[in-house]
Amino acid sequence: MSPGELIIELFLMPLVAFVVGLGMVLMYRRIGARIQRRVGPPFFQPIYDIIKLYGKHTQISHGLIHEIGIIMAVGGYVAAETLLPVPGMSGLADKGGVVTLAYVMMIPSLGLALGVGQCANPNGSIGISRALTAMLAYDIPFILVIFGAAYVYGTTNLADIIAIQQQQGPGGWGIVQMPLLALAALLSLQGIMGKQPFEIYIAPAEIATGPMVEMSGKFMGGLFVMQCFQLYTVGVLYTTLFLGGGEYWLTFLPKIFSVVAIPMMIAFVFPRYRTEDVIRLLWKWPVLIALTGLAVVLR
Amino acid sequence: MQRLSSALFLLGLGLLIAAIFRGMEFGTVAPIVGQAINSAAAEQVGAANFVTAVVLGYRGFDTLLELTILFTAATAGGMVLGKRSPTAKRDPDAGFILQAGADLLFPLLVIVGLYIILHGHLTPGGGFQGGVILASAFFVPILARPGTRMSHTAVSTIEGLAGASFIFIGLLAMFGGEAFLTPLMGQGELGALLSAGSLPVLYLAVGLKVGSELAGLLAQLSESEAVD
Amino acid sequence: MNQLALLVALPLITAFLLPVVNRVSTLAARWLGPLVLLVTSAIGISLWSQLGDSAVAVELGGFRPPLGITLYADRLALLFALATSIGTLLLWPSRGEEWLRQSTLALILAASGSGLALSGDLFNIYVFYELVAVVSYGLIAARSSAGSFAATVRYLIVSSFGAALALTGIALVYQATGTLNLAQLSQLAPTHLNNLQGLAAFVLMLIGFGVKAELFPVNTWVPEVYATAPTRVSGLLAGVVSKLALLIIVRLLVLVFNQPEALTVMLVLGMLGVVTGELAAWRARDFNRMIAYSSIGQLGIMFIAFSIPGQAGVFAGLAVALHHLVVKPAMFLLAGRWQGSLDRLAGAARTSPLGAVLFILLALSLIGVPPLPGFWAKLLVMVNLMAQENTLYSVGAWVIMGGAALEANYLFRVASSFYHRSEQQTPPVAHRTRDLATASLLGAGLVAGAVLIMPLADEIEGVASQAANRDQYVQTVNPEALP
Amino acid sequence: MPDTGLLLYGGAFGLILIGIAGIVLSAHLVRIIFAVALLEAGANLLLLLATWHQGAAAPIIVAGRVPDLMADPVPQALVLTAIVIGVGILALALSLALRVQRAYGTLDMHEVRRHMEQDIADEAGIDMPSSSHAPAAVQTARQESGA
Amino acid sequence: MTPLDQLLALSALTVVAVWLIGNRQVTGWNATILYAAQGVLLMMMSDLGYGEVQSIASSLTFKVLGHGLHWRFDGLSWFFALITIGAAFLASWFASGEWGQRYRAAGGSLRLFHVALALNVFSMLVLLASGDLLSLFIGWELVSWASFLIMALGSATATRYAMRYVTYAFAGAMAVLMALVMVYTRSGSFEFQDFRDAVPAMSSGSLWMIVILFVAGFGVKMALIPFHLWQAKAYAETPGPGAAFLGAISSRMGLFALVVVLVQLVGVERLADLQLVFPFFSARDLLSWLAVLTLIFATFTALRQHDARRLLAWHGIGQGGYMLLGVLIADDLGSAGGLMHVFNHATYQAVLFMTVTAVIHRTGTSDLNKLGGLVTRMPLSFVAMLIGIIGLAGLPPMNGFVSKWLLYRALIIDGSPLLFLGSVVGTLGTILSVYKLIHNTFLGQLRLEHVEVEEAPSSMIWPMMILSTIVFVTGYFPGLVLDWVASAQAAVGLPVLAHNLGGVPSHKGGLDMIWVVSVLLAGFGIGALVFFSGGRSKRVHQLDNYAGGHFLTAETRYQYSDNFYPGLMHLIGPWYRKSFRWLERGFVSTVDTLSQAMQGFYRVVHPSFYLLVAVVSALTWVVAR
Repeated sequence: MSPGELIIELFLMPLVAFVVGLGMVLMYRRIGARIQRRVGPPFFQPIYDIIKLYGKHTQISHGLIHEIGIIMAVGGYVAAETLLPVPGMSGLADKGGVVTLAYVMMIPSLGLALGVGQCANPNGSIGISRALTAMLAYDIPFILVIFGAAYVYGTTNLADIIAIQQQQGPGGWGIVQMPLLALAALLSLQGIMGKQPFEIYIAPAEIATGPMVEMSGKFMGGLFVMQCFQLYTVGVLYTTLFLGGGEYWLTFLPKIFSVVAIPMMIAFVFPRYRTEDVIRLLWKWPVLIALTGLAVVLR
Repeated sequence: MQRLSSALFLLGLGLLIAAIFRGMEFGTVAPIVGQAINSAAAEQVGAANFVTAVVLGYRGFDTLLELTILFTAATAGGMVLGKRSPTAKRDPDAGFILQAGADLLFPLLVIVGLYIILHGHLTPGGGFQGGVILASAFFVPILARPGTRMSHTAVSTIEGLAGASFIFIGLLAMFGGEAFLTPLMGQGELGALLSAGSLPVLYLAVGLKVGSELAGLLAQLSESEAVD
Repeated sequence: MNQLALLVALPLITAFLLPVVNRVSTLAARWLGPLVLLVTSAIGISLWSQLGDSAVAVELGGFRPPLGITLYADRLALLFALATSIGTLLLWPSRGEEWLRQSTLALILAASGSGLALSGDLFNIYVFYELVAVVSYGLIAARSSAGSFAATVRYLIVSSFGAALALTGIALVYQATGTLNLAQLSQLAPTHLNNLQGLAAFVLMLIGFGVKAELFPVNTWVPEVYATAPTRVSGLLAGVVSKLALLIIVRLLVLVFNQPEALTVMLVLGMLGVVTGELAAWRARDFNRMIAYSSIGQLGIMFIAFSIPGQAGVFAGLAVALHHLVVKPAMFLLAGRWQGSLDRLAGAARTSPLGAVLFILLALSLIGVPPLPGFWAKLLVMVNLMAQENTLYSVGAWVIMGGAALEANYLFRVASSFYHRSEQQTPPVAHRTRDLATASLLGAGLVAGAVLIMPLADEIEGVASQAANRDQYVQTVNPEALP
Repeated sequence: MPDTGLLLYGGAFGLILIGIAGIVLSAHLVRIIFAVALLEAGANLLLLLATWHQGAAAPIIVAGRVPDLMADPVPQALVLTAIVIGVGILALALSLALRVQRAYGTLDMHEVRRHMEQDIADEAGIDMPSSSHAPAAVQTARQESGA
Repeated sequence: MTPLDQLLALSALTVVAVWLIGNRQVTGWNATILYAAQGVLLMMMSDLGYGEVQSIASSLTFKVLGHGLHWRFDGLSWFFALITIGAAFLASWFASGEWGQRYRAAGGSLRLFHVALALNVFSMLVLLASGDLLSLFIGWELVSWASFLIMALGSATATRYAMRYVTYAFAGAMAVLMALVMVYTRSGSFEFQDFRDAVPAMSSGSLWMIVILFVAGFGVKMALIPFHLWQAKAYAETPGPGAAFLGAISSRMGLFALVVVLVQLVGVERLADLQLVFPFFSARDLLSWLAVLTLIFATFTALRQHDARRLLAWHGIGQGGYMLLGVLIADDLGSAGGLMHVFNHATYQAVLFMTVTAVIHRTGTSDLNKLGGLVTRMPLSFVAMLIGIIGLAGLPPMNGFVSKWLLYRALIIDGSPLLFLGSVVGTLGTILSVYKLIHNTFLGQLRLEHVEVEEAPSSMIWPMMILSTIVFVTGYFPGLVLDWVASAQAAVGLPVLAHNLGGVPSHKGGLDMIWVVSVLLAGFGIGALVFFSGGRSKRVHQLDNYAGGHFLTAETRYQYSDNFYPGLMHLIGPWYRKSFRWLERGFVSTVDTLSQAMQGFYRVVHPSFYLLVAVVSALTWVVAR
């Protein structure tokens, strides 16, 4: 691949991700609406929201770090997207791999944390404390899953992982090869996405306590963008690891949408766990399942 | 508790000693050194009393050291007992009979002591035995008259010079090219008073030293303050 | 070579004459003792330089061995004779009311110590040993405190008890062989003493002479005596006298009782010494008793080292002994002003910075930190212990290691308290210049030993190989074969 | 083996045993000192007996007549030395006992030891050792784990 | 004079020179220059670092007691020496300016401080140069006592913990000596080569013993569990630049020694063959688990600290676990990760300690509950700390990520999920902990008394900036360091990592940091573009924020700092049982009891009684024989 093409891919990949992510946000809100017997937002509502937030007149900044935090949150995901191969574009898959991806995915959290920290709002800090704690909770099963997948496929290169699965057809998909790991991954996705029942750190219901407390205008807009990327990233990652990735966008898109749809469905029928219960839950079942799965895989 | 265990251990020790005792073979080993000395002493040393030959000749070094031990004990004893405070109470003098007896005994004891010392190389006895008698000669008057004091200066001078002369005689031999403590002055006729070379002189030094040492020690003890 | 006897005779005659000289001139009496020791040291050094690899025997009184008493000097004996003279000189009793008597006693100690090292006759050794004992009673009691008298009398009882046992052992030996000359005993031992009686005699002598060598379990006198005696005397006893007693035992082992059983007894007792000494020191709460207990442990290491068979054992043990010979007196010199509770020493570095540094240096060497000489000695012991490929010896190595770890803990607990910046209590007063100078001299010797470790090690190895050479001993003394 | 020899040897060992028993069993200092003397006597006797021979004459030539069987003079000389040493030590021990008595008013060894320990502790400025006085390291460890 | 001789001589000279110059302000600058000169000499040996020369020997050799003593440098030594001298150079620079003035004014002696530092460097170089087991031991002891010296300069707490360190370290040294002697009896010399040759013939029992002894001895310095209790407080309370130096490199000497002994001499394969009771748990597993437990335990202990320096010191202990783990994996990736982590850790640990010291310099405290909001006052320090914590947490784009990535990759290939999990748990714990560090120091509310605080002086900022740059640049171009790591690997006989400037090219999932960092930067650029395309933001005062309608003033302290992770602590709080303290205390009490018993033995009424007992028992033995 020529460098020119690569650079074009690198620009395209985040863009695609953003667009698909918007769709996922829309889906999320629609699902929520259906479950709550509402109509739900119109098709372009997510992009309207973002534009509205960026265009707001009152933009409260608490300092440079506050702004840099948001930039890091968005930028981290932008970079992450280039590591995630999608049909037709593999980007930097061979230069980073799944471990790098997992770590790049932590940068937005750190950025957000920095930004919130600078606001000097204790409620925000409490939210970050919860968010980081939650990260500790969901990353443990998640990392086991990544280990299992990388070990089974013998590579950390996501493009290779896709190729291996596609060679063997649906029978060679990760979800068939290692169903327990796939299940554990699904459970930890719930945490990664910060959806119910693990959404205490966002605490949307009581905005006074949470990372978003000092976020307004384009700050909030940044977080909105970040959410699009986040949904997209977890969906694609899961698909890549367990559902054979995508040969064509036509098969790929349904896969990633259905992946993120599952946690969303769950989200709206569950109440919320407290932080320590989040940890307890995520350290218990997903980890047990993942370990069993690993034992099967490693034999 | 400790006594009980001590007793038990003593019992054990007794049994063990008995066990070792049973394994010993008495009298099977010839006293090789002893026999050799018995046969050679007359020529080598010239003392009729072979024990003296051993004490002053063959093992004269031991004798020097035992003198030193006595000297050391006296010195250390003096240090331990310390000086008597002049106001301390003294025992009263003894009665007339005891005092007269003591005066009477003094010259006799001195003569006997000197005799035993000077004949040490010929007959049983010698510097130690004679020295003890000499010491008692000087000590008896003190017992009779606790008020009198022995002259420490004299005692320490005698003991120092006597000890030094013993070594000096030994060193004399060394300067003559012989080994330290080699008997000097020819052997003389076996059994005569003036025989065995320098041995009688050595014995005299030993006698004086032992006598002064013991007398000094006894005087120290008697002079130290009464406990009660 | 006849001058050998001078090492004993000169200090003795001076000691006898000292009270007389004092009548004439106090000044002369004060300086006579050190002067004579200087002379004897010089004689010793000149003898050492003449000696080379050979050994020399002096027949006292001109009587051929085994009839008379022989003095035997190889480099080992001469080394310890010299160490006694120089040690006494360095630790010359401080001036006090009883200076005359103390000087006399110190001179006698020098004489008897040299004699103990040189003597080649079993009974003569016993007499020297008793002499050393009596001198040390006198020196310990010189403090003239009630505690020192009580400690002395308790020490006296144990020591006399031990001496009587040793005498019993000598009687057993004489009964079995009919001779007291070590060279002749060495010839007769394989046929006459290689039995129950011989071993019993050795055990009695080991335990009897072990009293002074701080052998477990006959070392109960150590803490109380070192706590009550004048510190210089403690330094002499722990540094020099204990090594002399050890030297006798080693001589007996090499020449007469070279049965493996004898070595085993020593090894086990040595290990117990290390364990009890170091553990007890760990909890000691005053300076003197801490170094007293630690000296028990160190002597235990020497016993372990000497229990290694052959020349290796002598070499290893000798290295440890010489090291300790330098370190322990210096420690006791520092104790001069630091005796008493360890808590009082907080901030001592402020008043006595040199003393604190010296203590740290000594402690480092004592626990065996490279490149100080203590490390090489310890390494030698360890290597040779493990080379025995024997469980008991390996246990010995472990015991030494554990002991050193404990020792590091308690010594550095004290050392770091020197630098505590607590303002509540006044630190102890500075050291006497003379104490500090002497200790610095010893410390400098230690550093010099570290720098010159290569020639030093070769030299000590030479000494050890000579000391372990039975044949040389027998041939040099050359006792007449008697019917 | 003549009976005299057995008796003498038995006597020597007996003296040694009695001496040791006296040393370790009695509490009174003077008794202990005399027990030491007894022990030494036993050892001396044993030494004398080492080359003892029934019927041997004293090793002295009287009027030029040499006896057939002379006793070994060496042990006799040795014992002579040993006895004198014993005397010296005995004298020193008694003087020390005198001073101890004067200082502590007792010669009971239990009491003497207690007084001596107290003296040493007083001089060092520490309390009598007891289990509660652990060194600093232990105390620190306790504090920290308690905190 | 070989280059190594020159280096060692100069290092010794530094000690002397610093001593002679004395307690003056200029001492520090002189020391800094001398370290720079040492660095130049080291660079003259850089052939070692690029694998062009196998080793450079010192012409200094001794033969004591028949054992040869010699010194030489190889790739591994060079790598460690580079870090040592670099750390010393920057720490000394840091200490030379205002910090030194303040230290001297407060009654500290700059002479002592710089001598201790120079002594540390010298002894470390000697250790790194060791060419046989005996010189290794000598170097080891030197390092131990030198670091004790610098620790003892600190506060009373530091001295107390330094004391504890001495106890552990000397016990450890004795263990090493024991192991050395055991090796000697089996191989007949202290030479590396003879040891290596003797290993195959050793029984597994004795090899187990030797390995355990070595690990116990060297593990003390690394603060490997259960020998870790001394380190955190001792390092934390050491005078600032000293702490930076110690934190950067001191503990790594333990790693160096372990690498030499376990990897170079015994060989990791032999370790894997050494099996414990279960056939599937080998010595290598045991050590790996020790490493991982150290990592987790120390990291989560750090999480609970509320003093910045202690927090960092505990992390220093934890990061050591990564290094040991990496080396024990012993393939090209893992060992490279472990060794590279030494370098990386040194850089960010130093920068972190320096920023904390700078904060202390300006505010007088490192208590995380008494700081906050300093970012506006000390922005450069903030940047340095930010880069440092990203490195410490092991996130891209800093160098800490690269070494951890290598480690993870190796663990995946090795198929050790639990070790992998353990190391990730460590990383996550670190993220939590370092966020707390930066949040409580630089973010949040600025306290009233800190409103006037100024940026740290330039003598502090410069070293911090240099180090931060290194952290970033070696993250961007890890190949710079991997060159050295590769020759270090070659020096100890490990498989050499194939690498390029950007990282590790591999078909099975490589890493190219140049690309990763570039897209990350580009991503940030895009993020910024998007962000600044929005409406203009209005900068408001810090206190002007939403507090549920509550009116906030500067006097009210509402910084959220204490017990930062209550939810987590609620759950895992009871797991902190202080069991190691109990272990230590139990041990001390045992010794205490025994000691008391022994003193009781020596305080007997009848001393002669023991004489009797001894005679009886010895005679019994004689008779019964």
